[in-house]
Amino acid sequence: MTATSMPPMNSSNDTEAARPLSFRERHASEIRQWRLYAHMFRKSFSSMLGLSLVVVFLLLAAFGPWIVPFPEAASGAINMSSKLLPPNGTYWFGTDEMGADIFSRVIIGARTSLWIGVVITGIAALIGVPLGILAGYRGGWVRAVIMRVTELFLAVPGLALALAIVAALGPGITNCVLALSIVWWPGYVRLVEAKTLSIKEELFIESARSIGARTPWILWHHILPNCLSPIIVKMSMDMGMAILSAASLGFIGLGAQPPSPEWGAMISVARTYMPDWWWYSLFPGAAIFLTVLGFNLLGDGLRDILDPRSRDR
Amino acid sequence: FERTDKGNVIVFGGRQAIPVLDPHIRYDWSTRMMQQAVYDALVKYEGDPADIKPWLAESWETSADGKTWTFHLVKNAKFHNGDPVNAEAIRYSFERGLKLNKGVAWMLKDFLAPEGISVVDDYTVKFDLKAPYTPFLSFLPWWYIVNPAQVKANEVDGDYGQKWLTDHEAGSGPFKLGRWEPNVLYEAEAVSDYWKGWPQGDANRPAGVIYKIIREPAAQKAALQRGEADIVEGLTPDDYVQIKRVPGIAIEDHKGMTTFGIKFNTQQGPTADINLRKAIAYAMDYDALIQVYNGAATLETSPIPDAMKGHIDVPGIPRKDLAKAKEYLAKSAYPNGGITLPYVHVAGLEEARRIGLVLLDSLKPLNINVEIKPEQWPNMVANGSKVETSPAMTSVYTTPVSTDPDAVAYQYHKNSWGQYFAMMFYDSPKVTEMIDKARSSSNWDERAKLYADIQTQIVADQPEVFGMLQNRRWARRDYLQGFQFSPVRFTGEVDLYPLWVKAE
Amino acid sequence: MSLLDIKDYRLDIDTFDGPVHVLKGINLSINRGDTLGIVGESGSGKTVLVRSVLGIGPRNARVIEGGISFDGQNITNLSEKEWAKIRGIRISMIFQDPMTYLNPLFSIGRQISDVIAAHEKAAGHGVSPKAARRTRTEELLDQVGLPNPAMLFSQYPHQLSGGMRQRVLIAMALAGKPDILIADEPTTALDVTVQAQVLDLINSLVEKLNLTVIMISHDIGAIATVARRCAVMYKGEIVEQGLTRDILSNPQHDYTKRLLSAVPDIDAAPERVAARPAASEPAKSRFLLEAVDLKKVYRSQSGEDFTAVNSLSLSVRTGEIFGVVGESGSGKSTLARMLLRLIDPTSGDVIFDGQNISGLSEKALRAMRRHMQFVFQNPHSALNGRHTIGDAIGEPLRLQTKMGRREIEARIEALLDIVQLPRLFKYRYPHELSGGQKQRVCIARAIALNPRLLVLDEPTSALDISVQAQVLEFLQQLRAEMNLTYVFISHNLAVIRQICDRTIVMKHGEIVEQGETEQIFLHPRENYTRTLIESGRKTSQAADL
Amino acid sequence: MLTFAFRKVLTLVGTMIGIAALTFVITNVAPGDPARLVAGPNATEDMVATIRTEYGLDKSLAEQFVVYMGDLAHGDLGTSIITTRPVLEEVLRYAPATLELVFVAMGLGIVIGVPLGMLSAVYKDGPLDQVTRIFSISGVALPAFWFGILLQLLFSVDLGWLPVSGRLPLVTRPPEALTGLLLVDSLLAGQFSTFWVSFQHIILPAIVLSFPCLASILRVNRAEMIEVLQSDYIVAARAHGISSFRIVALYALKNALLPTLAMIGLRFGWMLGSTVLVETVFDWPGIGLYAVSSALSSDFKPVVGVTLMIGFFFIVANTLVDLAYAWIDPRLRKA
Ligand SMILES: Nc1ncnc2c1ncn2[C@@H]1O[C@H](COP(=O)(O)OP(=O)(O)OP(=O)(O)O)[C@@H](O)[C@H]1O
Ligand SMILES: Nc1ncnc2c1ncn2[C@@H]1O[C@H](COP(=O)(O)OP(=O)(O)OP(=O)(O)O)[C@@H](O)[C@H]1O
Ligand SMILES: [Mg+2]
Ligand SMILES: [Mg+2]
Ligand code: NI
Repeated sequence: MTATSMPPMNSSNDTEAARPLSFRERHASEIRQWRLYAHMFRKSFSSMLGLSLVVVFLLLAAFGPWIVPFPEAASGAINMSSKLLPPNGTYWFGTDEMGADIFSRVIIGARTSLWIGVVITGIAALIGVPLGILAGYRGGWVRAVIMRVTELFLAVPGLALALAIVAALGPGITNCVLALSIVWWPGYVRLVEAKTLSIKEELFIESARSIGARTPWILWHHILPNCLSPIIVKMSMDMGMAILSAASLGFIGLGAQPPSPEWGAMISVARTYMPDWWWYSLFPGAAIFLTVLGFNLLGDGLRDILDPRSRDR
Repeated sequence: FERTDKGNVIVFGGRQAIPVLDPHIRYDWSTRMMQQAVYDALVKYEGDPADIKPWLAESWETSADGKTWTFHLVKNAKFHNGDPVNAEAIRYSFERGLKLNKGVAWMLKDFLAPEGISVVDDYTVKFDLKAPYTPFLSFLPWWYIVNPAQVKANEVDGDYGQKWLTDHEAGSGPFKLGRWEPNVLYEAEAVSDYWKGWPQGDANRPAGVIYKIIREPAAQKAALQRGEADIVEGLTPDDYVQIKRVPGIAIEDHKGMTTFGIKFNTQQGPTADINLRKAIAYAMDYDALIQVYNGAATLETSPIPDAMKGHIDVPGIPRKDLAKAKEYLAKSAYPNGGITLPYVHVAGLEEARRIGLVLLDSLKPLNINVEIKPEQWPNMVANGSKVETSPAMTSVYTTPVSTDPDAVAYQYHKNSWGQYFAMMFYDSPKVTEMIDKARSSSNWDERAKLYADIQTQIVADQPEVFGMLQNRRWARRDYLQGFQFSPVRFTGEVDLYPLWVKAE
Repeated sequence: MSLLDIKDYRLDIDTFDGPVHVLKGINLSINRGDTLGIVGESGSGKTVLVRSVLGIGPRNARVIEGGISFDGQNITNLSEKEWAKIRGIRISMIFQDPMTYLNPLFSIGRQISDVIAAHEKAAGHGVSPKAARRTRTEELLDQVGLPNPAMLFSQYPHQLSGGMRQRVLIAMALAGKPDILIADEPTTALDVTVQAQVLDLINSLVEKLNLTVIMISHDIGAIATVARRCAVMYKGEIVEQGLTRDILSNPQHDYTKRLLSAVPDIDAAPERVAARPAASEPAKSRFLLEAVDLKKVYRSQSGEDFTAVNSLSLSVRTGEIFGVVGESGSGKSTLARMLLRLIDPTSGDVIFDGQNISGLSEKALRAMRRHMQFVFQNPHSALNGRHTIGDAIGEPLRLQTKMGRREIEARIEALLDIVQLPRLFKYRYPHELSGGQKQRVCIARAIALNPRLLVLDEPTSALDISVQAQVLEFLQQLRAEMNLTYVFISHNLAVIRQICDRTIVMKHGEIVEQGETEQIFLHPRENYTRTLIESGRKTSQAADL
Repeated sequence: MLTFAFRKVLTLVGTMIGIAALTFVITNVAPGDPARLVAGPNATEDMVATIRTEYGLDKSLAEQFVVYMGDLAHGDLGTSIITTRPVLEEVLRYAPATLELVFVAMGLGIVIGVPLGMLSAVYKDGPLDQVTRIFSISGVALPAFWFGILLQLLFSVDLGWLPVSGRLPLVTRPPEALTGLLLVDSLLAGQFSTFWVSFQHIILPAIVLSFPCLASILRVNRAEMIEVLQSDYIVAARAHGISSFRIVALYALKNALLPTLAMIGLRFGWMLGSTVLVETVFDWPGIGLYAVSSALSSDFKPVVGVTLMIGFFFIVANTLVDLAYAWIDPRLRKA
């Protein structure tokens, strides 16, 4: 059968008019679209790998405390008699310098990381996307002001700025997340502004204006949905990068603090136990790596299917 | 070590930079280690227990009222540029330290004015104190002597040569400065004709010492194992246990004078309640404190460290006793616990963090929650300077700068409020009075008795959880000889002068 | 034996929804010296067919059956290496859009001499020195009628006009002295006047160089000008082939007949569907829309002023179709936008139904919009790809009325009925519709609020000829049903003549001629109008051959 | 050209002022009291006050800001309260080490990223593409600090092939500082052994630093190559018989290089920021390390100074990218 066969232009519609449509029929287009996405996604090994990593990560974040053998390890329980044990049957990833089970801490750490990732990208997108749309759509001095400030932030590498902010506010996970959110939004402004600028020129925007749509309507119904796919892609990638950055600050000693089982902070402590107690830093490091890898592969896969530029049917 | 054509250069691996070398501006362990290498003082601490040895001063005497000290200098001491070390140099150096009012100034400024120092003759100098001050001598090892001629030549806008002395020296010590690469390495080159000679003999004397900054413990360990560094400080307690087994590496493990306490805010908040303080002190798992150090520590038996004169083992100092802890808790305003107390430690101080975990675990049975909060040192000190901002519990390590018990006792004097080590805002008129009395008395027996009472009273008031005295440890290659420990030095600080390499 | 032989050629393209049978048994043979035109519906497989001849077809194409042989050699499945001996040397190609087929980062000369070098290398007798290649390049540029080849050599594509670029592409295609020249819609992207020149150039080259040419075009006129023989493609098949003259005068296949009848005839007097007199409405004024002294000045980035529309006045009667023609860039779209105040005029007034809308507040203007609507030139981009058709048609209702969800749904279905699309379409997305269908959706959206005025800015120029005819017919029908007034903009004079009552002719933002449409066509007063009619007639006549 | 330069300088100055204001305000809301840190453990209140006055910390924030901006106008970045030296002097002392590291890392990133990106675009969806995709995304996902430590352990501690940290062995005297870049200086001075050891020292940190950047260069280059390879002018070039190699390596690459260049410009700034981590792990005496140690001791003038410096380099790098753009793309060349 031929795929793109359309009903002829003058096809009569009286036969179908009466019958209420089933869900499948009404959403045939969406279903096909999603199946197409799924098909393209499945084709790529790396995208699937990314998706599975992310799913595992989300499951761990959701159920972590109930599946680990020593849930109290995450809240600072100590057991000095079993400190720094290598991986074994009881302690799968070994124990740390206070005798806490590293496996439990790494698994429960997924929650902390998820929280970090979601909050940072969430805040960044919440600040950046409206500003970007505003700048792109309004133009003029509004755009000039917003973009100047954005460029200013972009000219200072995020990590350096975040470092300064956390150093000033004092170490801690909240401050760290706050600092990273402050440096994270400009990326969204830039992305969305560029996208808005091009969408703004599209005929359908003028078409919407010609039927009397107000600016907020246009922004919400026309511009935003069309910016969405790059935003989703970026957010997916940023989830990973935010977790990584927070871990970096944790490593410098300015991020999450014990007994919070944050991976970066764990490595920060664990690095002093290299190389003889290799497992201590290996597992949290691997957890960060796999999580960030997962989100990045997922984002990359999403870009392949959502961004028509890199799509070739 | 590194072999050069002049001889062997010993490499010391440390974590802390030396931003300012000026002996009258700064002192911390790394800075003082280098200051001790390039400068001399009138006297010097040596040995364990620490003893005051004559150095630039070969003898001294005190007047009967304890207010006048006269020092007789050695005649052969000379600065690195050849100038003799004379009484004027001594006077100038003390005047400089006092006038700059930084670094070491606090030790003497209450008792000594610049005018009180006088040159008697070329090799005799006299100090007239404002009041009798028995600990006077115990501070002098940290007052290094600079060459006035060199300093004055490099003065800018009457800054007493501060700018220049930041990375230059004008001393008479066994070493002079070699390469000075901030944040990378600092080199001290041995002075071949050091006026006091070399204890290890001229043949063994090293060509110099490089203090290399290695920030990561893993890298330090690696450097030591590869022989790139001959001695390192700051490894983790577990590292010491591990590395001890590596052939060719020896551990220096000595009992120190650095006390650790969890200071309560005794003036405000829940910890103003002595019963709560006692409850916490009895709930603390003291054994775990030792385990944190893998046994390389001893529990405090008094606020005053063991190695200090006048120390007594205070009877009944709290040890873990949950029943007692609960008893005290019942008497407190929080009979059922249910509170969260902050525990602040210096960000990056690994052991303090771990002790926080121990505390957290120990207070669980009392239903008291602990929030572990690292702070940058400046912030912590700033918060701790006022009753209102001082947290309920702060972990504080203190190394007394002298061997006189006053150095510790005075921390509990009301005049110390605002200092980081007085974060508990301890207010006991009785103790304050005894301290004042003890510092002006020159009769040791009388003082000893006073200090015993002071210690007992402080323990009874429980302004802090008395922790442990950690051992001072270094890991070194076994060919490194001449290591001399002295507890009065700071953690990490080593006297570089007697070190030498025994080459195979 | 023929030079190019395509036998039973079947080709599938694999897509997510399964294979698409793009070419279904093509049989075609071309002799040396032939000129073959291929016409056909959009999407019928013309491009895929000719690209297969060069081995540059779509990536996931599969040959199911048959093959192509060139000069006795089977070229259906050649390796890249073997292709190198054929591409550009024996067979070469010129493309539809000269804007995108030149690499923007390399100079014209560099691009052409690279092609020459590649051919010399493929031919096996060493690459000639730079200077020699430059001479040859300049010769080629001269051959395709480009002035000052020496200067052109070091210029970049963006410095050239569309017509010049197309000539450069032709020069490049000729660089290897090919046997066959394939041209895929070489003139579609060009202006009417330039189109004629390029076609003339191809004609003259065919004679001079004895080229064999395959040319694809939508434009029957273009085919008639160039091609001696002609093939008609429809849905992946060649439904008819033979001498162009025969096919045009005596079409056999249904599709061909439809195609030919859809070509609007500029010389045919229209038989119009009479507008119902607007007597039922007590018009406040005889004119529904008036423009007084409209002027629009654009300021370019370099600060120069450009007057797109200059002191233009017009008045549109209730119920009439008012035509606007003019060459590209004459300010038609600008005018249309100002009439609806989608852009603010620099000066002048627009009076709609007796009310001056130039000074209206945003709010009042939005309310006013329900009476006047716009249909855009390009239906592909006038619809938001993320909204379903239902959303798109319902949007004005949601914005301008207080109708409930159910009412809106019902109204959408009614509108779909009106524009003769299946109701099921409301769940579809624009990319799933053909151009003509999308244009109907746009119209449905525009009439959703029962407007009184519809401004149509070249509503058919993006569509196939056959589709165009349908849309035009439908528009006329609709006007009768809904009592609409149209302002109809087009650069296609035949279309204007077919449907407009009165017409203005624009040039450089000003009206050069206005009056009854028939009057203008039969007795144009201005030279400009005459040239416009002439160049329109040229293609239209060729088709009439 | 002159107006271009003028505009650039203007934005540079504007941005620098902005960055200075931004970081100054951010860092000075801190409750910390660096004067106490400097005064030392037992210092009395009046000693702390002496230091506060000396560094102007007793003034109100607004006053401090005015003073700071005034000094900045004279090219004075203030004085580090910890080292008591002018920040500008210190930043200039540490900058070459960082720049050397960043240059080498960026070089690595370009030399590996561009060809690999090109190849994976050509063999899109093939095994090579999948491998480079996972490889490159791993590069972004690797925590630099962790990866650095792993490399140290493997190559320095275990295998002993490369030094653990630092720029030079202890006894090696650095060559006369002409550029501050050891690799260049040692070659200029003809000290090939110094060149070799400093090269050994830079390998590991440069690899760690270059990994994420290599990855993004690769990804961008791949994406752009794919798009360019599908573009009409490439189809045309193929149809005209130009060899595939030439098309890919010359025609398409040049077009794809433009966005890649933009990415390189962006990444340059990012790298300068990441030195904060890498320099900490490898004890690389550059501005990143300087910034970290200053931040950790609440000494904020150096932090502001370093941020300014990085911003400066970043803008300069992007200006160079703009120039390269204009050089490559004739459409941007003004007549
Ligand atoms: N790469 C591809 N993947 C899938 N389908 C394709 C591809 N290229 C073309 N097609 C399909 O093949 C059919 C023929 O396309 P082709 O481009 O040859 O049409 P055409 O006759 O040239 O049309 P037009 O006149 O619009 O240029 C169309 O249905 C099109 O959708
Ligand atoms: N936004 C704008 N800024 C600057 N100049 C413009 C703008 N829009 C149109 N122009 C210029 O105004 C002139 C008239 O443009 P307009 O789109 O009205 O022409 P047109 O007659 O509709 O042409 P076409 O038949 O190609 O659609 C053109 O020269 C165009 O370049
Ligand atoms: Mg086509
Ligand atoms: Mg137009
Ligand atoms: Ni089929």
